[in-house]
Amino acid sequence: MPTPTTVMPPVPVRTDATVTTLTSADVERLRADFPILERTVNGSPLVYLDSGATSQKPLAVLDAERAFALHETAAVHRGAHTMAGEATETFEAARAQVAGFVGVDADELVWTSNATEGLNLIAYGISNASLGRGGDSSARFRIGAGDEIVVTEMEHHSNLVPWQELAFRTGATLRVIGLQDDGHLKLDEAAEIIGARTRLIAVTHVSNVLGLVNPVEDLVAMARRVGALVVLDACQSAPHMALDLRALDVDFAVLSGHKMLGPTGIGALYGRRELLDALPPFLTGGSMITTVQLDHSEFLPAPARFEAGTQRVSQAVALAEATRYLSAVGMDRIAGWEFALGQRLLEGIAALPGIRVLGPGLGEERVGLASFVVEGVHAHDVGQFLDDRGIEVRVGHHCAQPLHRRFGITATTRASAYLYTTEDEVDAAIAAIGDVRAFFGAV
Amino acid sequence: MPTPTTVMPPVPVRTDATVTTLTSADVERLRADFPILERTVNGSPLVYLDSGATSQKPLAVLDAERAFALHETAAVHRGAHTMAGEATETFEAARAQVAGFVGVDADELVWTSNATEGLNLIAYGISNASLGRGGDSSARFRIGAGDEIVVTEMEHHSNLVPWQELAFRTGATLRVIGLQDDGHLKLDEAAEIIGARTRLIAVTHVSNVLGLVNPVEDLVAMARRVGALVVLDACQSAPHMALDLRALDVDFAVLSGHKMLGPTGIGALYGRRELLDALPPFLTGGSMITTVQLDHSEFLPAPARFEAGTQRVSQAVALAEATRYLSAVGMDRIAGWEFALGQRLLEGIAALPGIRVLGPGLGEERVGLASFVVEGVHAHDVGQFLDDRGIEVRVGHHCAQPLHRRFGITATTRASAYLYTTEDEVDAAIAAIGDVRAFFGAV
Amino acid sequence: MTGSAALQGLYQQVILDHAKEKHGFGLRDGAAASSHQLNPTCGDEVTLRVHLGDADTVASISWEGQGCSISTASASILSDLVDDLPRPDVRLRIEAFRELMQSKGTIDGDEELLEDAVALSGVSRYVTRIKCAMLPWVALEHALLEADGALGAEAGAAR
Amino acid sequence: MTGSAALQGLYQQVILDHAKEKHGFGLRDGAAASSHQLNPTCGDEVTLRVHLGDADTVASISWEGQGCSISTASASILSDLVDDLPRPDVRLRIEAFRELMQSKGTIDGDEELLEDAVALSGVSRYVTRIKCAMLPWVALEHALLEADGALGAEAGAAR
Ligand SMILES: Cc1ncc(COP(=O)(O)O)c(C=O)c1O
Ligand SMILES: Cc1ncc(COP(=O)(O)O)c(C=O)c1O
Ligand code: FES
Ligand code: FES
Repeated sequence: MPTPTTVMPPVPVRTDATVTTLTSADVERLRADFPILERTVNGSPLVYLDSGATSQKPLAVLDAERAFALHETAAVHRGAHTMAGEATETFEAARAQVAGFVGVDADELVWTSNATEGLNLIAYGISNASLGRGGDSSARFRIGAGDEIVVTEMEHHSNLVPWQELAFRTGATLRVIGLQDDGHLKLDEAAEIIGARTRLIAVTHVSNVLGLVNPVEDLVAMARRVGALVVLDACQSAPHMALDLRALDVDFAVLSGHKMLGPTGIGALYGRRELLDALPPFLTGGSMITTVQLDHSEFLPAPARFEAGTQRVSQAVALAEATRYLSAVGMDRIAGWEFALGQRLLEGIAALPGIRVLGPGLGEERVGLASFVVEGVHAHDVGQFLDDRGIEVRVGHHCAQPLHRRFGITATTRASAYLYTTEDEVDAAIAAIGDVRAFFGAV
Repeated sequence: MPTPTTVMPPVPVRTDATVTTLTSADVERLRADFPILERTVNGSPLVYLDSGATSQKPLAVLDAERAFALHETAAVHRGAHTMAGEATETFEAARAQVAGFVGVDADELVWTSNATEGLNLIAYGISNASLGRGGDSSARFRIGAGDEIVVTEMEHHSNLVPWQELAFRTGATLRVIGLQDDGHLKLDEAAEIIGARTRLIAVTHVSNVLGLVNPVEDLVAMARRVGALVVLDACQSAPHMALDLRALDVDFAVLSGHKMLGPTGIGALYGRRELLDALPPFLTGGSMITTVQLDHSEFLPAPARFEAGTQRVSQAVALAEATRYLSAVGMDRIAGWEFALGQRLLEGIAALPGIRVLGPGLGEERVGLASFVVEGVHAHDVGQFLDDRGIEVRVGHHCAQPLHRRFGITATTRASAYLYTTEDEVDAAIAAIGDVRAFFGAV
Repeated sequence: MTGSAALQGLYQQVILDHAKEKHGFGLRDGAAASSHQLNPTCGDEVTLRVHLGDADTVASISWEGQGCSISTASASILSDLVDDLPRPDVRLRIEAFRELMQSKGTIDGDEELLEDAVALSGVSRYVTRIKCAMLPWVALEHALLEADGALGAEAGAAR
Repeated sequence: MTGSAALQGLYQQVILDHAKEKHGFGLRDGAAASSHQLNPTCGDEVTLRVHLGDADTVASISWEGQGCSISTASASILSDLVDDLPRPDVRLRIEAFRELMQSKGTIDGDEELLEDAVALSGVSRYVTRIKCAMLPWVALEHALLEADGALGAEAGAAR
């Protein structure tokens, strides 16, 4: 579906909105918003193919953040003076903007430091409920021995370790859905694992290593049948495709600002309203209470209940601007462009001798990234070789050791694109990858 | 003690370093670094007297943050490419800088979102130890029924509610040291409360309402006698005085960046090395692990163990710049200036009829803030009246309800100064406060 | 003159007077329902009781609490306003007042309907104070809902 | 030519050769102590055993593990270097190598002392790779400490 044609300044892309992909010319134009792309690395022009780790930030985002700091710095939700009022309005408008970007209401969106903290918030909220905190209204979250938490073998450590720890704290059992050789979830195994004991399923929307999109609808359906909660890790989908969390019908979701043109230090947690209101607090302290007695305290409703202490205000403002930028460019057109880049990358690398790409093959649904193994050359040496040509890719386990173990390897090289990535950059990467084995004498 | 004369650009203050206070001329000059101070509020020039809530940020800090984002954006501690290496070096240099600013080593400093998160980190680390996480090496942190956690009646909610919740989670008991009428801690009561059952004492260094400086040495001595840990809330001291946490000999301490010229979204936790290394993890996920198996994980040593997920990198860089700015101006000279401003404020307000100032009187050790009650006029109306003249002060309970209850009130008006506050601003506030009661017909 | 025109608009004399006189202050017995509301921004609270004439008329309200002059005046004004008023009319006035408060200064308020409460129209320009003015009105709204619940429950029990 | 001069400096031919030949690879029995080291940046690991001639001489090392060409070559080079070397000399070499790695390219390394290991000097310019080169050396350091501990304990037990 094409995005609306309402394009806000300072976004430069104004092409035919019926086309569901950016064009090379669009990308060339919007690259001007990312001055870092002009820098050189080791004497070569930068080819930034590590957006899966963290994205670059357009000037509009940096400007919004700086403008807020320069003109509106004041405590939010704590002051009554004019500047505090202004800052609070700006802060809450940012929340509404980001919530709207992922299809939910403002009061269902909690600011966090990053996606990792969002996932920990849910896990500790559940622990606290299991200890009796939150009383009867939180009883639905209580888990213990005999209950099961389900994850998948492709999860990022941030969507695995918090659940391991929750299992340790509560006595619940962690179950893991395995992967097919092409990287897809074993849905038959999922259907077996998800059952009466399942209380929660935590799954990533898009794999940060395989690039595939998980069948969230199927998993949600399985969860609904047994009354389990679904937690979606939207870290790698929110930046790259139009996202409607309400339509996906998940219970919780997390994202990270720094992967979607926003600054570091900010992320968001979505929680279905009635769940967020029922979950006991996680971080406690100032600004999340109504009454504090010496021996106990009463807490504000969500989202304030989960936002203890002074919030990441200028970062929220910047993230809101980032989502405005993305919407103005058009998420469907971004997704279209990145799909094409992903296919080009896949095709180019797969054609090279001695290279194995993880995940689904050509023509299948994928985002714009590819993780691969170069026969006879360690991923860090591959990365070093590419870096020498200014090509910045990620090497290692990408915070997904179990996934790598599943495929019998410890490390891969990952090239990941974003809306500002050009076809020439992809081609440069493919060419460089083609030279790796010769350099290391692996042919 | 005067600070060294090595002044780094772009700090403009270069006066005689043997003087332990800024002069009016110094302050006038450094105000140029804070363009927001030129703005108007409700048609009057801004008089910003809410730095106790959040401070304004100098251009150098905004520039450092933007420069990092513009030239060095890359994932830290996760990538091997050149940009990742550069970003990691910058990030770790920022840690060393901030650690040095408070007198500790880099590996004893953990980044957090704010002070509140730092306090929660300690509290949840202790809970997790109490549940057996961290095994034998964390056993020293285990607490339970019969153990006592000691706080004071003047604590900010952020240094009270996390300990209430820890008590609930573990069965430990919370004990509270009361206040004298002048706001000082009842040290005799402290000596009675702190005993064999005491496991931890959490206390603020400087009260955000009373402006007084607590006798940390005395409390540390009491804690040492019984083997209790001391957690220092340095939120209101780190911005305003030279701080040497090692010399203070506390076990943990927290601070918030946004109160000390830094951005929102960043704070720091100091932990004595052997304690930090022994504390079990709090937030879990990427970047804090060594090995992740499907059923359990192994964790990195501190500080990385406590930094799950992508860190607030550009904020750390900015906070480091803020501490550089503060050091270049000179913390002792800042403290001297603010002491004088505080005295001026106190003297001016106390001379007005029908006004009661909380905390110690003239001549006693205080930072540059005063919280007061205007007879017959609610604090929010006082604040509104001042706001009408562009004077931005904080009104309410300042996240310290128990303290206010102790003095039989629900709200106060607080004027708080910082290095950029002028005598004229203080005088303008005093004059305006003098007009409040007449306006509201309270005389 | 010590306050700007805007400030004088916020704190009109009638408001300062109500804040002192506090009509309806002091909780009275025999209420059909009550509500306790807290303003989380400041920690102020109001307890408000609704006294019914018959099931369809609010005879009066009585209230206690501590708050700023805006919330105190607002409770006092509300007390005058709902004196012996049919409940649909009370509801109408609450709605009209809410609309006024959310108007950001764009409307003046219907003096026929809201009487002295139009003096609070200046509050709508001060985003941080709207909750102050609304506090007693929200309490009344809740108390009426509670009264309905209680009546409903009784009616149900009687059936 | 497919790599810059800098890259060629990092991956000198002797390094690429050692990375393939892996001298000392394969754990052997009869070791006095061993150490397992992990590089948290990449997840690579090395297990290194130290075989003593007498208490004062390292006869040889044997090792296994997976890692990049730098860490593999470094282990192989180390294996050649400590062949039948008095322990103080081993310690001297570890220190010299650490200094070389931390030099950020400012020193070339003493070829008398470090032999082939000087070929790794280029690594010191690549902050993200220093841990790779150090990995086996740290493992040897730890293994020697462990050997001391074990000897110390034995000595204690014998007393
Ligand atoms: C004494 C004290 N402790 C803790 C805090 C909490 O700081 P933050 O909100 O930045 O977490 C504050 C400031 O609000 C404070 O003044
Ligand atoms: C799929 C996925 N989940 C979670 C994360 C964690 O995000 P963050 O480090 O921003 O918390 C990442 C990114 O690192 C990711 O790719
Ligand atoms: S300030 Fe509390 S009700 Fe107005
Ligand atoms: S990359 Fe793992 S040891 Fe070099």
